[in-house]
Amino acid sequence: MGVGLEHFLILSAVLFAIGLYGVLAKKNAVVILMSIEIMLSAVNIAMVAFSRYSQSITGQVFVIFIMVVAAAEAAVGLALIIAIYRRRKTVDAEKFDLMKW
Amino acid sequence: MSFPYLSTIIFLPVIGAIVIALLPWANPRRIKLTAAAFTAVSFVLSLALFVMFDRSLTSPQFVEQASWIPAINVQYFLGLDGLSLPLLLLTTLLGFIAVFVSWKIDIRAKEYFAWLLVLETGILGVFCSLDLVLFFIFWEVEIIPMYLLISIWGTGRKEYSAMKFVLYTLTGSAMMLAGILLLYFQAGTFNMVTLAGLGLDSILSSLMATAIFFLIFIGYAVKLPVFPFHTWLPDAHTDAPTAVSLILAGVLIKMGGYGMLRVCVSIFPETAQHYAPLLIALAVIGILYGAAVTLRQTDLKRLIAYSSISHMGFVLLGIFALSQVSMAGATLQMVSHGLVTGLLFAMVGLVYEKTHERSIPKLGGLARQMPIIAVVFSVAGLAALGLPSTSGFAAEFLIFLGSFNSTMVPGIQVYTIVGILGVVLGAGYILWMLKRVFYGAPKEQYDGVPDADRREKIYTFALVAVIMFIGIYPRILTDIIKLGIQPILGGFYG
Amino acid sequence: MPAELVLAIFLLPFFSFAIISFVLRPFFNHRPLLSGYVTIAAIGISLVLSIWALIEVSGAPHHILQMPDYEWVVIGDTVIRIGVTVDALAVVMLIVVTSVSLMVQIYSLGYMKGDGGFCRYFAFMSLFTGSMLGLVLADNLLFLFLFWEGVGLCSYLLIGFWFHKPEAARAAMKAFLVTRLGDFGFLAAILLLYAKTGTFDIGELQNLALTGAIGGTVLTWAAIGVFSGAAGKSAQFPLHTWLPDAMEGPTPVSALIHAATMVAAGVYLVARMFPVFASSTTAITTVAIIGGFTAIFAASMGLVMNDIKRVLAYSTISQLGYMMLGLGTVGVGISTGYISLEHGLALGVAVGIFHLFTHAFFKSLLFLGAGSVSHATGTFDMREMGGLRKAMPWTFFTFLIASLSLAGIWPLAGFWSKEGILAASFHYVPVLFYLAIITVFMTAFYIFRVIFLTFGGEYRGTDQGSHGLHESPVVMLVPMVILAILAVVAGLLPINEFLGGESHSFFGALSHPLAWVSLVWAGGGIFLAYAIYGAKWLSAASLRQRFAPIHTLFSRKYWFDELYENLFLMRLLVNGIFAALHWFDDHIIDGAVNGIAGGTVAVGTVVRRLETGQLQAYGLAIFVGILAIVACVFIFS
Amino acid sequence: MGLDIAFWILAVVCVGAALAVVLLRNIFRAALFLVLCFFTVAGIYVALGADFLAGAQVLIYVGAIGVLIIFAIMLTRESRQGSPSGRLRLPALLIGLLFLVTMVFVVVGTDWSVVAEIPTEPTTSAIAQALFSGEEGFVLAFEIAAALILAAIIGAIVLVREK
Repeated sequence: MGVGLEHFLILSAVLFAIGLYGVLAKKNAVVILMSIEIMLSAVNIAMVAFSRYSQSITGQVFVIFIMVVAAAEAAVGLALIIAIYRRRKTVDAEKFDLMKW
Repeated sequence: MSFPYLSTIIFLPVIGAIVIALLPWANPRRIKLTAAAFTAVSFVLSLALFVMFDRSLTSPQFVEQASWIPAINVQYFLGLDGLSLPLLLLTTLLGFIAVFVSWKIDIRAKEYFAWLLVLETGILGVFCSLDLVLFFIFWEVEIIPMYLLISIWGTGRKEYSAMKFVLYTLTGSAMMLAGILLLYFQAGTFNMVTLAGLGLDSILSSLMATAIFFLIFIGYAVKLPVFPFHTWLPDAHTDAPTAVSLILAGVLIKMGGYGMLRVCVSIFPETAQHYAPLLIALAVIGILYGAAVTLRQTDLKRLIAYSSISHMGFVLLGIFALSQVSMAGATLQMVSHGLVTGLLFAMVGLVYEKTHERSIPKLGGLARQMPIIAVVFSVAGLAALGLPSTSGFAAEFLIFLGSFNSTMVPGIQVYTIVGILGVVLGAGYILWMLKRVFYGAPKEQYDGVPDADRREKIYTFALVAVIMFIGIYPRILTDIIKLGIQPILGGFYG
Repeated sequence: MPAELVLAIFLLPFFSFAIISFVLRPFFNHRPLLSGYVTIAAIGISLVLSIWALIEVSGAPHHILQMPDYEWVVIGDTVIRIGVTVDALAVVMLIVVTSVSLMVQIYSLGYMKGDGGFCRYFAFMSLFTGSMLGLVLADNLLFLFLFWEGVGLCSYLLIGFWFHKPEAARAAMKAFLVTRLGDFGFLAAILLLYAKTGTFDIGELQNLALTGAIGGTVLTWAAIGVFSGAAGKSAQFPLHTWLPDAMEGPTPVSALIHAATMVAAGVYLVARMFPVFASSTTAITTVAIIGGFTAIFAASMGLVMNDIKRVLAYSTISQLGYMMLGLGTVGVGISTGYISLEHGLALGVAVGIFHLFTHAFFKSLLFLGAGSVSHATGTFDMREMGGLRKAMPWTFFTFLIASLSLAGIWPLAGFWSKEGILAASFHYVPVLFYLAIITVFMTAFYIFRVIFLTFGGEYRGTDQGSHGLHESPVVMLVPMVILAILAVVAGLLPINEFLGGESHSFFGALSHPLAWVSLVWAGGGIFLAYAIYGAKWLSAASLRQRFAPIHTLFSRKYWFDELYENLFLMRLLVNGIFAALHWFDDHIIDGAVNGIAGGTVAVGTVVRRLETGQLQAYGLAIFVGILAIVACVFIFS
Repeated sequence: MGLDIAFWILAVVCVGAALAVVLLRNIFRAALFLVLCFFTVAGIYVALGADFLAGAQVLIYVGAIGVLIIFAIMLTRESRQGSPSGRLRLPALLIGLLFLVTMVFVVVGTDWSVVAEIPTEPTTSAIAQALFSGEEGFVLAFEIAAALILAAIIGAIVLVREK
C-alpha cells in the first residue's frame, strides 16, 4: 500500500503526542516551549496533508499564518522566560505558582 | 406614530444622570437642581398621560413598538394600561420627591444623584415594558445603582446589606430568566399581550406550565417579598440612605406585585388558580408573621421595613384571590403602600437626621420638640394601619372585600378573616411605635432639636395630601385600575 | 329639607376642623379663642339643622327622609355607595350629639383656657363631632365604618391630648387597640353580610333579615361580629378595660366622647341593626346577657374607686350595659314570641335609645361637674375633696340633679328611660331583671358616695391655699345648668313615642309596681351611701376590712388589666409567640440565607486548592477534558 | 515509489528527533535535535508538494526559531541542570498515549474522501493568489498577522529590556 493521507495524519498525531508529553512533563520552560513548537509542526503537517489531498490551497495559507503565530509566540515566550529568569533565577515550570489560589 | 411619551418619561432621568455626570459642576446645589428638573419633567409628563388616558380602553395605550432583535423576535414594545399607569405615576412622583429627600447629601453628590436617576429609569421601564426581554433588562438595570447607593451612601452594615440585596434579587432574576426563556421556547414570542391571549395553560402540559409559572413567580416573590424570601428587605431598607429606602419600599418592591399580575396571572390564569390556595396561605402567613416580627423591632427604620412585609402580604392576598375587586385592591394597595411607606421612611429619615438616633428605646417625647414631624409621622402611621379616609383603608378594604367574595379559591373566606387580624396587629405596632417615639415625657437631650424645615414640610405635606385624597376619593385610581384588571379577568371568566 | 343641608350637618364640623388646622392654627395662633368660636358656631348651626331635620322627619311618612347617595368605588359589578339617611333614630342621635357637643364646647372655652393646645383641642373636637354626626347619618355599613373608625381616631387623639403624660399616651393607645380588636369582628361581619347579600345598605340588610333572605348561622355570626364592634366601642365586657383608662383625657372630652356620644355609638349600631339581631336568637341573647352582666360588673367596680372620673367611667360602662340590656331583652322577647315583630322592633330601639338619650345629658353633666370640681381642687381624687357644697353651690346643685337622674329617681330623666329597660327585662328575661335591679341599687350607692365624699363633710385637700376653692366661671356653669335642665326634662320629651315606644303619663308611671320596686332599691342605695359617707353611722374602713377580698377584687378591677396586658399581651404574645417568631426570623430564615452564603464560601475554600498555579497541571486537566468529551461523543453516538 | 521511501525515512528521523527533544537530559542537544526535526518536517513538506512552505519552514523554524531557542538556553544558563522531567511525567505519558490512540483511531476510522492525486506544481503563485486577493482571500488576516508580529516584537523587547 502506498503512502496516503492517513500516513501523514498518523505522523502528525505521533508528533503531536510527543510534543504534548513534552509540554506536560518537562520542568524546563525552554523545553516546554520547544515541545510546543513540535506540536505546532505536527498541526502544520496535518494542514499541508489535507491541502495536498483535497486540492485546496487554503490549508497551506493557514500554515503560513500558523508559522507567523509560532514565530511571534516563540519570540514572546522566550522573552517571558528570560524576564522570569531574571526575577526568580529559575526556569523551572513547577516553581511558577503565582496564580495559586 | 404620535409623540413617544413613554420613552421620553423613561429615559429623561437617565439623560439627567448623564448630564449630571458629564457637566463639570462641583456645586452640589446645581446637581440637585438638575436632578429635580429632570424628575419633575418626567412627573409632569406622566401626569399629562394620566389626564390624556382614555378611560374606556382596556388595551395598552401610548404604545411604542419597534423591532429590536429580529432574530429572536424581541421588540422594543412600550405601553401603558390601567395597571401600569398608577404605578408609573407613583414612580415619577416618588422619584421627584426622592431628590428633595436627598437634599442634605453632599458627599459625592454627583455620583449619588446620577445613580438615583438611573434607578428611576430602570423602575419606570419595568412598568411600561410589554416585551419580556425588555422587561427583564429594565428589571436588571435597577440592581446596579441600588447596589452602589446602598453600599456607598448607606449606614450600618451597608456592604452586607447591599450584597444581600443583589444576591437575593439576582437569584430571583435568574429563575425568572429561565422561566422567560422556557416561555419563549414554548410560545415563540416575548410579547406579553400576545402571550396573555394564547391560553397557554391548556396548550402546554401542566408540568411545563407549572414550571414556568413558578420560575417566574419566584423572581417576583423575592422582590415583593413573599415569606420566606423576605430577609433581604429589612437589611436593605434599614441600611440604605433615606431616599433610597423611599424608592425601595415605595416602588421597587411593587415591581414584584406588578409582575405577578402582568405575567404570572395574566399568562397562566388556570395555573394561578390551581396554586392560589398555597400562595394565599403564604400571603396570610406573611401578613401575620410580618406584623408579629414588626412588633418586636427596636430600630425605627427596621420596624417600618418589617411592616412592609406584612403590607405586601395583603397585596399577594389580593392578587391570588383572583377576583376583580381584590386585584384592583391589590394594585391600589401597591400605590397606597408606596405613598405611605415612602412617607414613613422620609419621616424616619428626618427624625434620624435631627436626633442622630434610630433606636426606639432611646427616643421618646419628641412630639414636643418636633411637632410637625410628629403630626406627619402620625398621619402616615394611621394610613399604614388602614384608617378610613386614608388610601390604606380604601386599598385594604377592597382587598378584603374582593377576597372574601372571591369564588375562585375555596376557603378564601377563612384566609381573609385571618388576614384581617393583621390589621389589628398593624394598629398595635404603629401606635406602640408612635407612643414610644413621640409621646411621653420630653427628653432633655433632644431639647433644641429642629423641626422640619420648609422644604421638608412641602414634600411631606404633599404626600399626606395625596394619601388623604386617594383615601377619600379612591375612584380617581380604581376607575383606571379596573381597566387594567379587565383583560386579566378574561382568563377566568370568558 | 334639601340634601345639601343634611350633608351640612356633619360636614360643617369637618369644615371647622379644616379652618382651625389650616388657617387659625398656622396664622392666628395668638388668638386661640377664635378656634373655639369657630367650633361652637359650626356645631351650633349643626344643632339648628338637626332640629329642622327633626321637624321634617316627624312630618315625613314612616319618619324617613330619603337622601341621594353617591358611588364611592365602582369595579365591575361591585358598586360601593355612600350616602345618608335621616330617620327617627338618626335624628334623635343628631339632637343628642349636637346639643351635648355644643354644651361641652362652650364649657371647654373655660375649662381649657390657657392650655397650650387650645387650637388643637378644638380642631380635634370638631373632627370628632363631624365624624360622630356622619356615623349617625350613614345609610350603609361601610360608610358607617368609615366614621366609626374616625371617632375612634378622635378618641385616640383626645385621650392622648396631653401626650407628654406617659399614662395618657398609654391610655390612648389602649383605647384604640381594644376598640380595634372589636372592629375586627365588625369588619368581618360587614364582609360576611356583603358576601351573602351583595349590599352594604342598612335598610336593605334589615329587610333581608326580616324576610329571612339571610338567616341561620350566617346571620348569627354576622350579628355577633357587629356586636363585637359595638362592644368594643361601648366598652362592654370583655372589652371594657380601655374606658376607665381613657379618663386621662381632658374632662370635657370624657363628657362628650366617653360618656355621651362615641361610647354610645355601639348601642346605636345595635339599634340600627336591630332587625338583624332580632332575627337571630343566639345573637340577641348574647347582647342581652353581655349587657346585663356588664351593667352589674362595671357597677361593682364603680363602688370602690377613689378617682371621681373613674367612678363615672364605670358608671358609663354600666349604663351602656343597661342600654344593651334593653335592646337585648326586647329582642329576646321578639325571638321567643312574647311580643310581635313589628311592635317589638320599634320598642327595642325606643327602649335602648331613650336611655341613651337621657343618659347623654345627665352623664355628660356629671363629667362636667367633675371637671368643675377638679378645676377648683386640682385633683380627681375624692379622698382629697369634701365640703365643696359651700364653695361651689352651682356645681353641687347640678351634680346632684344629674346624680338623682342617674339613680333613676322620679320624675327625673333617668327614671323614665331606666324604667323601660327594667320593664323589658322583667317581661322577657327575668333572670337579667334581677341583675338589673341590683345594679340600680349599686348605681344609687356609688353616685351618692361620690356626692357625699365630694360635696359633703369638710375639705380634706391640701391644695386650698395656693389654689383657693372657688366656683367655676360662668362660661362653664351655663352649659352645666342647661344640661341640668335637660337632665330633668329629657325624660318627659316624647322621644320614646317618637321612636315607636310606649308612652307614659307623668303620674301614671307610678301606678306600676315595678316603678316602686326600682325606686325603693335606688332609695336604699342612696340611704346606704348616706349611712356610710354622709352620717358615718357605719365606718367605711371597717366595712372595707370586713369585705377585704371582695374590695380587693373590685378595686383591682378583677385583674383584667393584668390579665390582658401583662399575661396575654406581653407575656404570651409580644414576649412569647412574637419573640419566638423574631428569633425564627433572625436565626432560621436569615440563618438559612447566611448559611447558604457561608456554605458557598466554605466549599470555595476547599475547592480552590485545586488551583495549584501549576501551568502543566492545568494543561493536563485540559487534555483530560478533551479526552472526556471525545469519549462522550463515542459513547453517545 | 520514491515518494514512499522518502516519506518513511523522513518520518522515522522526524519522530526520532522529536523523541530526542523530549527525552534527552542535555538541553543543548535537545535544541539541536529540534532543529533536525524542523529540517525533516521541511522534507515532508517537499514530499507533499508544498515547495514554498518547505522553504519558509527552513527559513523561519530552522533559522529564526532555532537560533532564538539556543539564545534562550544560553541566556538562562540552565543547561547544566539539564532538562529533567517533572512530577507529572507518568500522567503526561498516559495522556499522551491515550491521545495518540484516540487520534490514530479517528484517522483510521474515518473515510477520507480523497481526491485522485494530481501532478505536483509550484504552489508559490497559488498561495500568493490566496493571500493577497481581497475577494475570498486572506488579505485582511495577512494584514492582521503583520500587526501581530509587530506587537510581538515590541512585546518581546519590552519584556527583556533591562530596567
